[in-house]
Amino acid sequence: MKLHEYQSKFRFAEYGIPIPQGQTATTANQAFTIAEEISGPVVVKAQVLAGGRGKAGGVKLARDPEEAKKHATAILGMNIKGLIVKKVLVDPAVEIETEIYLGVTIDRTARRAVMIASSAGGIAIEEVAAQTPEKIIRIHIDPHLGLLNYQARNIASEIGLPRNLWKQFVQIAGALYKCYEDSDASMTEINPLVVINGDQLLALDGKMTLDDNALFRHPRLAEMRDTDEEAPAETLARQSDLNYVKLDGEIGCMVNGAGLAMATMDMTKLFGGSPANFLDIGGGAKSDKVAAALRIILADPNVKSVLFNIFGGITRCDEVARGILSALNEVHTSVPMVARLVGTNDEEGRAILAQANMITATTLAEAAQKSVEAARSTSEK
Amino acid sequence: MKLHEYQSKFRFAEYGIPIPQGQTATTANQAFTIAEEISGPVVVKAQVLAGGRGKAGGVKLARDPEEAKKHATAILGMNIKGLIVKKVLVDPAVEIETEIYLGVTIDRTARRAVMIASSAGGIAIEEVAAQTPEKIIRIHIDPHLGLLNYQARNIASEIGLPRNLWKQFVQIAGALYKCYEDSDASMTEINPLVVINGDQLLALDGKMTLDDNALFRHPRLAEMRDTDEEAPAETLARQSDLNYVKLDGEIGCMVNGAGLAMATMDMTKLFGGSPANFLDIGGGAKSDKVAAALRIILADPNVKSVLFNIFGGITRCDEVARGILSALNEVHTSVPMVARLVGTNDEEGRAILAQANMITATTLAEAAQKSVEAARSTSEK
Amino acid sequence: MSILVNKDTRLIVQGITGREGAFHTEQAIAYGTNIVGGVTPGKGGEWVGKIPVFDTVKTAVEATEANCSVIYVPASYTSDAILEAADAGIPLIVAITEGVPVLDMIKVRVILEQKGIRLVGPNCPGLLTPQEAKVGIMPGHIAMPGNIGVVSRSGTLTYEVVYALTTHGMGQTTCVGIGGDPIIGTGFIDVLAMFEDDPVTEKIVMIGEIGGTDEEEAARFIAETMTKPIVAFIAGRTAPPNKRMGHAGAIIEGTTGTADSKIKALEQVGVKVAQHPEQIPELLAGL
Amino acid sequence: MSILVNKDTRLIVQGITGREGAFHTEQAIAYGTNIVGGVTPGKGGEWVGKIPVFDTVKTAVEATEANCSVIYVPASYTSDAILEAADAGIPLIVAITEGVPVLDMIKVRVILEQKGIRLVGPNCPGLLTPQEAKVGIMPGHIAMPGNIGVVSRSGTLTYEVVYALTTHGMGQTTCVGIGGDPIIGTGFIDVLAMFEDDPVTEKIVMIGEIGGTDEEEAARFIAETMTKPIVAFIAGRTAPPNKRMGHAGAIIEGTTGTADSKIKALEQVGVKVAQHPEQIPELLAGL
Repeated sequence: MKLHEYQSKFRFAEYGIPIPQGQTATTANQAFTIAEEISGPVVVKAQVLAGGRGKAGGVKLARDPEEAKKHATAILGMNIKGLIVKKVLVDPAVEIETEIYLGVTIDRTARRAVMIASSAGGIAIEEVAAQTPEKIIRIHIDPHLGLLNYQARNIASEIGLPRNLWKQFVQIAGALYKCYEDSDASMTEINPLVVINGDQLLALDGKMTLDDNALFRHPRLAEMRDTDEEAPAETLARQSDLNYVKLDGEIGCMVNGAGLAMATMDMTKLFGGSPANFLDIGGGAKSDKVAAALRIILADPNVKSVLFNIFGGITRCDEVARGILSALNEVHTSVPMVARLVGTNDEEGRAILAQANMITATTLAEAAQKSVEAARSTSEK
Repeated sequence: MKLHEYQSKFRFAEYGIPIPQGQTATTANQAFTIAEEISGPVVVKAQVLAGGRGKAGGVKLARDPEEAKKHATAILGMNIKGLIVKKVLVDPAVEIETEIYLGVTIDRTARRAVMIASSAGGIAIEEVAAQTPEKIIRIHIDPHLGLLNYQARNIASEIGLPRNLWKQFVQIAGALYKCYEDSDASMTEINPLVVINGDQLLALDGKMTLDDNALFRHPRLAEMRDTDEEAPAETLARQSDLNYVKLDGEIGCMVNGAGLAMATMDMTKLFGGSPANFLDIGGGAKSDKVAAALRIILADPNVKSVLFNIFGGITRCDEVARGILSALNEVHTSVPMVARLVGTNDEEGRAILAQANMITATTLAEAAQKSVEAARSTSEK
Repeated sequence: MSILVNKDTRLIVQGITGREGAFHTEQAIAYGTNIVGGVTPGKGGEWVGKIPVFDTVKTAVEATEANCSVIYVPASYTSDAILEAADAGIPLIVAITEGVPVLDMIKVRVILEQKGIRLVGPNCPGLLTPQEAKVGIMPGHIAMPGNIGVVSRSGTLTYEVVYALTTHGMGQTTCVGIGGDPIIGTGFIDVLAMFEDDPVTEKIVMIGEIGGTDEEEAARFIAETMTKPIVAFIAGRTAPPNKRMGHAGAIIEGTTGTADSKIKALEQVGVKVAQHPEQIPELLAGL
Repeated sequence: MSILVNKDTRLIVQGITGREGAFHTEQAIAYGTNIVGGVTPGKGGEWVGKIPVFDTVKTAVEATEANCSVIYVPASYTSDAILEAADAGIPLIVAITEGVPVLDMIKVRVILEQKGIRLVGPNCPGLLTPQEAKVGIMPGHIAMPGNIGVVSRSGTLTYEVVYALTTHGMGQTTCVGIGGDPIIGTGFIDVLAMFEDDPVTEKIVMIGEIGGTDEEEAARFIAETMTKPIVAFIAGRTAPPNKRMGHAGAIIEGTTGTADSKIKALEQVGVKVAQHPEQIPELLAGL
């Protein structure tokens, strides 16, 4: 789960990291009022969970409240990579002297958290990594000790930070790691961390991604989820405890197991089609869950055929079949469907599906092939 | 530094450990009011940093406020092992079904914290260790993980705690360790942890000893120090950054270094005397500190002679000599003094002391012997 | 022969009285696995069928001399359960539970490494040595004894592959599901090394997926160390970047973790990479 | 020959610009110790006399190839300083600082053990190999080269003993102050084993005090392993229980840590225990 810039920065501030004293607005008039209070130039920033908002025109400098209002009017409602901007952050503008990158993420290979820093802040760290990898400093963090002060000093030294800023930097780096750990984050970054007035550090922009598996112990963070920013189908899927990711192909896939779901998606491609989604119903799904999954698939207008691939273990094929039927009783559709059920109670499952008008297959390859053909015939209609 | 029972228990409560809902009183009338509010039998408990207050009559059951007042009157002002009771804790009385011991301390050999538990609660753990060592369970705690739930369950299982109490016990044991760690304690114990109403655990009595070296990061705990409970000389010494412990012999000792101070004490004994104190002036002491130290020694009426043993390294013998003279200018005394100064600036030191009427010695043995003789002649006067 | 588990495995089940634990215990017993005890705090002294339940792993190990534990407790209790098993001296711990927080696993791994204890999982289907031991949730009937070693980050995809092998008469030494999380106990390299050392295993199937760089590291290890032939399959060629594909570990971050990178790395060191799971038996037969 | 430090020791001083650090650096240089650098964060590039100052231990080690560090930073920064030296690859760290919280040291020790790094102290006078290296605050002039190894939990009491030895013409291989805290890096046993292995050391003086059970454990080790003759002294026979005698570690808790218990344990394994420090040369001469 991703946090907005303002959510991340407000959380940073709880850990003592200095941030600009801005506020969020959902209307242009609010933006005007905030800019008035700040009394000075402000930056109006789209709060949207997509990269590249700057290039899309989602970040604008305003010299006065009137201009802030004008920019907010333009930005609110803007569509950035498919997401509608519903909120802006109005921050006091500052004169930036230096831009630093500072982030924490997991190094899967080293199996530790790693603090990443660079004197080349203000641009995506991936770009720095590609263009000037020597400018990236990485320090692994002992999970039992946290970031130690000397480690932060080593970073400050290696990115060439002026010595008068070290104390602040050590405090900010320590706070950032603590915030990361306390939040069970998988990524958190300040980019840029800027130097202003010659001797002050300020976290100008912030990002956090949280470990979904750990949200159970962070109810306050879990509440920050912005469902406006999810595809509605993904919200629906999450509520039914389904793993669903919308893609832009035409073959709806319903599979038990994440690896098998990916393999199934891949096979539609292999046989000339393209998957409309990733959907894992998990292990031991009951019929109501299966029905919810099918409703989500069929709600996607791009879907031209549906492929059920169930390898029954804990999951019972008859339960899956019942769920499919129950959804079909509700949603009337002419989309052709291909079912491949193998394993626990597969015969019962197939018997149940015999009531529906469904293409069947024995192997996964056969099923994938038939779903591609079915999608093609739908498109041609 | 030791905390009082009420200080320890109130701190336990901050960590979610259930304690009796009592309050402290410094007057008998206050005790009456608290007992009235509790409305039911209460226990009036002397708050004093000495063991054995029960046997000394410092803990009394009262059936009603009137009786609570009577007991408080008796207990307040009571002298328990040299300490005057200035405060009582008035706790609601409970019917105790089982008494458990639960504590955390440092196992120096294992170099870890250890949780100690016993089904034989309510008596000093040292007694249990001596009489029924098999009733003591010890679990070492990984400093980086803290007490894990399974470890608390292992303890619950091994002390034979009924299963319906395990959840509470796991929570209390975890909280006790957390409280220990967060406070930089060297010892913390609940004794007894009692079962009441068949299904509730309650911390009836509590103790904490804090690591003096870590008080700098616990200002709130450092403020809890009860100087009423220290020998006034020890308070004075602490304020001058001196390590002083009052003993009951007749030879006052002033030494630089803790080990050497102990060795010096031991030698007075070896030659037939007995030390009046442990006093380490530390490394590099200036004359004002030395003067403060001598004032403290001379304030003890038991002191019949004083032995200065200074092995100059960082400590300069001339500084020590100047401090001694400055104190003697202030406090007029007829107590004989033996000085042995070796090392940095020892000749200058001896020259300064030549102004005072002082016995000198070259070796430590000679110094100790002379101080014993001097004390004897003072006593005979 | 086999790796990790066999007839001599003395298994305990942590979370044996839970829904999952009870169901899979029954299945494992039916398969012939030597389950010697179960653990559920507060239920010591009870029985699940013929299996005694203990309050703690410590008491279970004392009573049963268990040498392996399988964990079915909820995600929020899993790290405690793993450390409990480790502390009680269990040398092989298999954690089935899905949804364990990553930072928990980072901490747990450090401790297990210090103690030299092997963890498989979490978020894995477990281990299956056909006709000897079923430790976890892999369906037993799809497997048969033989000389193919199978190692996989996935669950049902593994079953699909094992089923295809069995259908083609290719039996397995041991099937190892290492799990789909970003931080797991046992990785490809560990299992490949064990298969290399197992005299019965002749060929190896390795099933990877997008996310992380474990497959790339395995490729380096294969080039340096492995002599037995390997067929691989990598799931997720059609997965988009920065989206988690079910498994917490299956996510393409920036430019790392793509299926293409993994396939390329494996092919470069001589591993045959299948286009789809059902192609694996055919490729194995050609080696 | 000697143990731990000698002419080849390349020493850095953490906290070199502080009052204590600067003073003892001067003393150590005057003694002939090979100090190659100092560390004070924020003062990199400055000089203390002829010694270059670095911002971090890492940069200091890179520039100087230091193999030993002595720490004079305040107590609240000491654990960070120790871990910084360890992380920078310094194999021998000597922490002079007094007053380090016990729980800090418990955590630090675990890490040092994992890395196999030796710590002496904290709250110790350091190491002195006469006419070769002075790492810490022991006065150099009281010592002279010879074949007695000295190990002690104390500071000035050690000087007293070394002074007595020198006065009696008994030189020392190395004098080791292990420190007076409850949790220290290097204990009696470690140092005894080093003296046993050092070909030049012929006899050993061991100075203990009340608190803990290190002397008792040393006695067991002596019985099992040591062949060289040992004279001991234990301070604190007249110390009362439950009172801290200056050193955080010098406290008799309950019935453990008494001088009598330590003296008895040592005498039982054949160690001569002196009645007072000045008796030590005489006892050594008799061995």
